[in-house]
Amino acid sequence: MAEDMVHKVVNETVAERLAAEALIVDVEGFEGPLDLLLTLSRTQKVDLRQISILHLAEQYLAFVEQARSLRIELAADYLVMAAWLAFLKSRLLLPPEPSEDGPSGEDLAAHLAFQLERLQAMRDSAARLMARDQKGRDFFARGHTEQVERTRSVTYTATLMDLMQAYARIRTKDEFRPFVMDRKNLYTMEEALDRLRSLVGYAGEWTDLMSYLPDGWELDPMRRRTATAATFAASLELVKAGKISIRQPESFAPIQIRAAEGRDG
Amino acid sequence: MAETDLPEEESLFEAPPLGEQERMVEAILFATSEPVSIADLNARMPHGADAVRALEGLRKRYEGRGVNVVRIGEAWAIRTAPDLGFLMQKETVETRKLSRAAIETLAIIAYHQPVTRAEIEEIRGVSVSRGTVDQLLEMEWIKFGRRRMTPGRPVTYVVTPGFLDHFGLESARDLPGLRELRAAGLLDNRPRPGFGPEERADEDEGQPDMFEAPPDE
Amino acid sequence: MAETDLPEEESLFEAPPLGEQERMVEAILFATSEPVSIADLNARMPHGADAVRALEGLRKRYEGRGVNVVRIGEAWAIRTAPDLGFLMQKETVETRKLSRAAIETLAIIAYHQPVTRAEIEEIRGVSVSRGTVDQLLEMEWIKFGRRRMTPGRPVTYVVTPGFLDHFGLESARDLPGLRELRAAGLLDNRPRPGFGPEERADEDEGQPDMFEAPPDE
Repeated sequence: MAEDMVHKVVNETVAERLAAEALIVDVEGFEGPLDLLLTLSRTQKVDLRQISILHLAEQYLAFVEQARSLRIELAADYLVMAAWLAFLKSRLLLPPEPSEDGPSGEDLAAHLAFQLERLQAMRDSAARLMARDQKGRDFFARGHTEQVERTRSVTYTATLMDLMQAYARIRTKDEFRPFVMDRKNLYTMEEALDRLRSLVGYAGEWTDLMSYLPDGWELDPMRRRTATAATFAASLELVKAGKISIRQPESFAPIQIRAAEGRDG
Repeated sequence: MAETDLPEEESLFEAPPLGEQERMVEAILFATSEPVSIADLNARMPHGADAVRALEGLRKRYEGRGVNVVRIGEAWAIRTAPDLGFLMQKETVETRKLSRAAIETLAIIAYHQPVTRAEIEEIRGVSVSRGTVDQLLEMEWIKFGRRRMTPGRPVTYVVTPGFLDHFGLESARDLPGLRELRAAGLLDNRPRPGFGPEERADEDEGQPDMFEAPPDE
Repeated sequence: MAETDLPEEESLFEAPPLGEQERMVEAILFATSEPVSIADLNARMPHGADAVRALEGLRKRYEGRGVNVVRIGEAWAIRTAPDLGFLMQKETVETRKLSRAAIETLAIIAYHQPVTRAEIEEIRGVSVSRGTVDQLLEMEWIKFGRRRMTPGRPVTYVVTPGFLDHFGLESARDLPGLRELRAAGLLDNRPRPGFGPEERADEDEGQPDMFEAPPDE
């Protein structure tokens, strides 16, 4: 890949041109510092596993220096890599300080070598992949495809967006929600009527309407509410039919009922 | 390659063997959308090849097979054997949008799986009809999961690989979370408190016993 | 779909003879240009048919012919023999030239999948432009994989069946040189010395900017 890079002659003087030729100047041709390092490493003419990282760091730093002297602007990441390589170089050259922790220069160098080898391996793999037989170029799919006849069967479908919107809708309280009775906790007027009819005949004296609530329903607030409402409505129904009398001594006092006088109840 | 117009027998280049010519005709007829004329075949094959003979061999080879080499006007093509036309009929099906109840139920199962019917009803706030669940089961988008180890041992529902496939998901965990839904403007309110999927594994109307919990996957 | 576990001979409907099943698979594969999954084949064939066995016979039958029966992931298709590509200039469609960045990114995804964008950038040593990934997604050669179970839950990329089809691969395991690369440790996710795999993005001791994890998507 480095081969098809443009070698740009930047300067006029012979000395500078010679210097420029020693390096591949066109930074534009590189895909980042790692790519540049990989290209520089080829000048060592050894297997990537044998490469001298110290030497490579020096080559890179020399390149950056040269680029500076030629007033070529380098992107920030090239400079960051230069700083890091300068640090690596010092670690490789100086004996490690006993107090210093962190990875050794050798560890860092080995990792850089690994990165270079891995990048090269991916480049090679990409080339091998693209060299494979490819559909539409080397082998071909069926040119004539048959229309499949329409038969009426229905399949249901939905998109991911439908799914997410549905979920969002459910989890959003202010959404309209169809009104549905909570059947388990609902005491209907019909039920209350049945119950009252069968009990009220025994009620010769005024008795609290609340005593006619079905067993257990007075415990849970929600159930007590629905049972009270249903029983009250049923009692009004029975008053209307003339079966019972109803009274409330004062506001918010208990409501009382009893069987209507002179009636068979 | 075929730079000369010399007749076959005088050709400097030997024609490929007949078997090879058959392969060539086979590939051309397969890959070309329109029927191909003899002249076209000859023009595309190497010099000295004889499309008529190769076609004859190929036609014999495909006799009685699932596809046949057929003549269409002045040209040739490979077509499905007429007796197998019925295989080409099943495919197109009318697609309809899932009902709102079904899509909501499906969404809850996808986000909360494994989830019992009672939990689905709690989250939706309405009861879930048997038909809705059956439809999703029939579409093979949901299936029965393990039974919940709670009183009544209610069955749970989970989504299937078919569901993931349809929605292009690698796993149900890849569904956007509530935070992402909210970021996308699909969700405004905070989730209702106390909605841990495990917290309310109790009341259920008791699933029919015929549904055995399948082994874990 | 073979929904029953009954042995074939106990089925109420007798499955067609294997030769007949081969014809059916042949017809279906010829009729479509896209790969057809085993499940689809079984769904379209009569009850009791066994597409896998039929395919095996059919594949042998087409060995060395002008067209071949090939496996693409979990699906099957008929494709022309690669050595006959020269006959097909007419059919060749000019494919968009992929950039070097796109080709490298594709190779990295294929060999390292599932792989996050940060990992691709770490391997290439440069940031991956949105356009490169978009182009590969649009070509349907890559798609989103599972999210990584690491902080931020980044999405991963994997290659698609369309990728396998285009490059004539049965599965991603058949990528050229995959085994050697793995043996050489070049597919390992080796953290930088002194950097745990997770905390890489925040520590900064001489860490070049280009390796910084990109914002999540």
